[in-house]
Amino acid sequence: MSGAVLRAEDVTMRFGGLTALSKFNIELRPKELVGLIGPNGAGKTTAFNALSGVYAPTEGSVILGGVRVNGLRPHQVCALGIARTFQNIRLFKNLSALDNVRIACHARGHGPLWEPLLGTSGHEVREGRMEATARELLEVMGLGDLADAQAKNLPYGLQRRLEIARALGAEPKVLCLDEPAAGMNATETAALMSLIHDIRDRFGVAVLLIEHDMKLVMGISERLIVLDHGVTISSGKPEDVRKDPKVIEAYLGVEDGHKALDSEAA
Amino acid sequence: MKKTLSALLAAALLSSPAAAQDPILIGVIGSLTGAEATYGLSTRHGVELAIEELNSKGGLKGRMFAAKVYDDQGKPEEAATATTRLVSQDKVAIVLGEVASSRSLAMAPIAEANKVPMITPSSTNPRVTKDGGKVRQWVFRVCFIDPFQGTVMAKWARESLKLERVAILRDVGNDYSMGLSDFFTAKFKELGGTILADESYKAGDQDFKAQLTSLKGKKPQAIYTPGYYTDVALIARQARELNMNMPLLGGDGWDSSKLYEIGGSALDGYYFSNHYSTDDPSPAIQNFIKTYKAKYKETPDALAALAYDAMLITADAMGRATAPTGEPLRKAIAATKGFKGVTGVITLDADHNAVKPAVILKITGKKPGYAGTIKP
Amino acid sequence: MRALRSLAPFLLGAPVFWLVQCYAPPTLAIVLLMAGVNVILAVSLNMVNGFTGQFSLGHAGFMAIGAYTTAKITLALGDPAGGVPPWLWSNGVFLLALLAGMGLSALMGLMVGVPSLRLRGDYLAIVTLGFNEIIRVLIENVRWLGGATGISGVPPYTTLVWVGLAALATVVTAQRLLCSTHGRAMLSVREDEVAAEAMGVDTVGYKVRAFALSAAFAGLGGGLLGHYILLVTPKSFTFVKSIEVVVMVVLGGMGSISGATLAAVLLTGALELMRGLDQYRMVMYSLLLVVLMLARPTGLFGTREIWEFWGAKKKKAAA
Amino acid sequence: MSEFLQHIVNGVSVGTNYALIALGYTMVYGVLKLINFAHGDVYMVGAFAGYFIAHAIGVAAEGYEPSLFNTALVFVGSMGVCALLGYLIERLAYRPLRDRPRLTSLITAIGISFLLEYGFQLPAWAGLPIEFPPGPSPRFFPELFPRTVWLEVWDVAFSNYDVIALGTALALMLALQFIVYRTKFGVAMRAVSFDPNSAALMGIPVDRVISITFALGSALAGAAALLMAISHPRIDPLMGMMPGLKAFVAAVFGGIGSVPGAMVGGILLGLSEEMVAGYALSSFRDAIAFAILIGVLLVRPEGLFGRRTSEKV
Repeated sequence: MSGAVLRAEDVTMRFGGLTALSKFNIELRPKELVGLIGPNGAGKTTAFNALSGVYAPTEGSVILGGVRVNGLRPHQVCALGIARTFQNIRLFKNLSALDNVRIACHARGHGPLWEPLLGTSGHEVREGRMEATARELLEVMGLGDLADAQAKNLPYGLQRRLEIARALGAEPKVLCLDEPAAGMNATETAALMSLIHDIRDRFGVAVLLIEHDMKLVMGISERLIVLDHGVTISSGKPEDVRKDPKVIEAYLGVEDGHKALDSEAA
Repeated sequence: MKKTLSALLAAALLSSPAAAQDPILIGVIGSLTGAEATYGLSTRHGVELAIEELNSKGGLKGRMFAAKVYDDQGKPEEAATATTRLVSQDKVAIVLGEVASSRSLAMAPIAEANKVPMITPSSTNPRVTKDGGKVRQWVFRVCFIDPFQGTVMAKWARESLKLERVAILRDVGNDYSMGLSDFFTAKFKELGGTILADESYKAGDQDFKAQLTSLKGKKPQAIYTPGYYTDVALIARQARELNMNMPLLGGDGWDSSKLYEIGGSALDGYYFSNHYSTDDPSPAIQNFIKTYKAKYKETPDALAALAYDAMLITADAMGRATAPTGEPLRKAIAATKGFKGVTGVITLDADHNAVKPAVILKITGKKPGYAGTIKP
Repeated sequence: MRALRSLAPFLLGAPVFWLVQCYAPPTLAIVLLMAGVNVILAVSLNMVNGFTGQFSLGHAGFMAIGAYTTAKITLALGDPAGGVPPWLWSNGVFLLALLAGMGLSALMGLMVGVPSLRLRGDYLAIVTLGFNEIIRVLIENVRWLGGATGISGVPPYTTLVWVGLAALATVVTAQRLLCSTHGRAMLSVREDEVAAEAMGVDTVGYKVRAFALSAAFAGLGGGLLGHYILLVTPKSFTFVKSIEVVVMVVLGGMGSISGATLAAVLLTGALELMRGLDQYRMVMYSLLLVVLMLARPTGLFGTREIWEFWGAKKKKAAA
Repeated sequence: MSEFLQHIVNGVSVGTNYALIALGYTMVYGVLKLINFAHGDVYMVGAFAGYFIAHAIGVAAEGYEPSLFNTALVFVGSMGVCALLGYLIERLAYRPLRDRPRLTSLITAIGISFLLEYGFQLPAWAGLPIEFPPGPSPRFFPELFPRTVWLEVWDVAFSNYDVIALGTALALMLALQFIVYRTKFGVAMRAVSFDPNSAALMGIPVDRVISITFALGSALAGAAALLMAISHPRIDPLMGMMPGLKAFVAAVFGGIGSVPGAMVGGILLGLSEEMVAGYALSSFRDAIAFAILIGVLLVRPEGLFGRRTSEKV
């Protein structure tokens, strides 16, 4: 059990009478790449929100690097090591790509508020460091030339990449990616997935990935967790999960399940 | 951008220097817009009427008067800026204004600093002419001060009406109403009366029944309401609607034909202190009322009459002075004695305040009538 | 050396303001003075409304706190003591009083900011406006603060140099803030609060900081205004004043410092130029507002700064 | 006892007026999410329209016999003028900015508000059949029908004015509620309020719905102004400022966008102001309205009747 960067124990989320997530458990070891899948409305994003502090879990606990974080505000959770992207891109639209990433660097890189107002040297050093980090991340994500472009003017695929760069700016131990390939074509997706792999290796982060594209998740995840109606119905190695009849039934209906999964695997 | 703008401003602000036979410029500052616009307008009318009459009689030894009027929107900082503009750029001989003491207080230091005389027609706060025990050398007034008018009504209520228990309803945002109420309270208590309650409203309120209802429960013999006519008219109506038959008492802020138009018969039996009575047969008063009515289609209120007098005193002092500006003018104004104005026989005392008797008017049949005079 | 660079704007500005104070005709000087105060107000409000995207409508309330605090202190410490030369004493006392006024306003900003954080948009606007009115009504009811008349006899400490330096300080503060990571954190609150939180920005903390900082400079503006008209009265701090400042900010372009500055100067100048129009002046002013907003809905500069336009022009010319 | 009862009567009477203005605010806000800052000034224009119409049909003349027809004429005329004004304001000042940030339209709203306030304070123009603009002096609103006391209990008078105002307000509220929830137009209104873009895609004439909403809300302001002017017969160009602000407070208090909320919010605000002015410190009356508002919003940020909305992440 020790050595986990992120652990969720029996996390349950209820909204009014609706249980969106029930007894969700996860354990993420350093540098692990885990996929979280499930049909629409299965509670994947809810799980993300519970982990990243957007919602306080109704029951259960989220433990990040040994600290219990449920009830903390998202920025505090972020400071403890989770950074995320959003299913519907939420960039700082009117700011430049560079600024988007620099804002994520803020939490770890800022000094006291009076420093910039007086123009001290410490402030300039910090600013320089932040800018270097941000530019490097943009470079890694293939946005090196677009540092000054307004985020809203970037093409869709690059906006997705910028969001990942921004999340990395927060220097997380766990990177949560919410459908990063949504809306991309096959080539773009493949490139992105290999990039995610590289990022994991390069920055040494554990990655939790929500994805719709089954094939893709199967390809790069070391482990999978499958949600349906808020309940974890299966988890384990991709090969095992794929064969789990519960997954097939939940995901695609009994009849076509095998066919669909087979064709995707093919 | 900033530079071109300032250049533009400078060009616009620099006017031609005054030639010998140019008219004597009288600076007027008033709230021509905003919540107190109606008072500023009366002031302007009063001054302009006086100037018109003076000019028709040949002005000052052949030199005409001309008014330069600026709006201050009822804001103290605007009044200060406008005063600076009048004295430094328009080079007026004298500044007349403002109605509210809070704006005259912003103007007075500028008149002092630039050594230009200033007469406020209707600011009643003592601090306008004398602040911190020091008389402002260049600032004068032709109206009553709060202590006098508050005391006058207290005397009248206690000695002539023989009232013992009175309540107060004051306009909390208005320094004039606050001042009168305070001095009324002090004097009335000194004369052995009791103040039963002290309630407030704010100018522009539509409904005063909350305060009136609570006053009604205390059963006062009269209510002192030294606000402006705009609010008093509604207060009177609502008091009657609540079956309150005790009289309301007030100050010169009541004096306006609008009071009777809006308040109607609800005002019957009410008393207020004023500078003059419209019944007064004196030709100066009757002539003023007649010409004012002819020109502006309404009966002048106290503010118009005071502004008219301020202008007449200015002209009178200019006639007596060796030069119609600066130090000679200041000295001449300060020496004003026994000047027969519309608002009474005015003598300026050592504190630059007008010393004149107050008349008490009683309203009957939508008209004010003379009820008595109280000397300072 | 660094201290010198940090102070450079003031060292350069002071002699300029001093020259203007000496040689400008009085009326122009006063218009510049009022414009300077308005620049302080507009740029400081921009820190809340423009940077963090919160909508405050209570700036005049903070002005009032600053003005009353400053006036009370300068009046209490009116006479030089201990053989200090009068000019040094008065300016020293004024500086001290202004700083105290800023401090108290900032504190008030915190007090208003904290409970307001649960609210957004129009709700926040109406609550801040409410605070403005409450502060004003409280002052009106306190005899010690002069009630409805206010405090008169305030010493004439405000000069063009003071206002110029204060306006410069406000602009420089805003500019340095905007170019720093703290400023970017504020912008992220404006852009997307949820995302900002997720990226580790303490959005609540930055809203409160913006409120406090903005209130402090509003207090500075109030203090300067009071020592110029030599009177501190509740009538100067109604919600109408707050609205006027919001108008400057929106007209300049939300978040644009140069925009707010220019709008403040333009509107002050335009109002003074139109003074001769009497009652028609305010009608023209309101028409101007409507027409300007219809013609340039994002304000004069949008969220950009004036030099970015020059940059763009140069680029175009080069291309 | 009688004093308390009197306070209740006064409070409801003041509150009714807030409620009537708040209804208009709430409608416009519900559809456009825009604080129509000029609403209080439309209210003022309504009062002056009524004034001029009343003078034109001889209500102010000596020996005028009150008639239901003339009263109705003044009401319809004034509400019509307000509806037209509301339509024009929306058409000229808000519609061109609808796709812009809402703050932009707020500034034009302030501009229009100033324009009406200062415009009405101008000296009258020569050559017009009526004395327009009316100038800053307050005017007496002629008596459309005399005030009579209908019921007197414990020395507390219930006048026909109070009863008529409350009755009208309730009737208008019910009518509005009916329009919003029971008519086709109401469905369109709610659709536009929910999402104007989708509503447009569904074939709802968004512009027309918004125009009609504005006209309707403004007409309500006209009615409110007349009811106010009848019982408080002093009208002036700035009369809409404070009531407009207070009515907005009432609307937020009740939950902006909610019709019954505006009604309840208005009356509660009127009552609480009355109680504070009557039993506690009358000089704090204005501060109280806002203090209550702040208190309510801190506990229930969505107001009494508002629906809690949470942002989807």
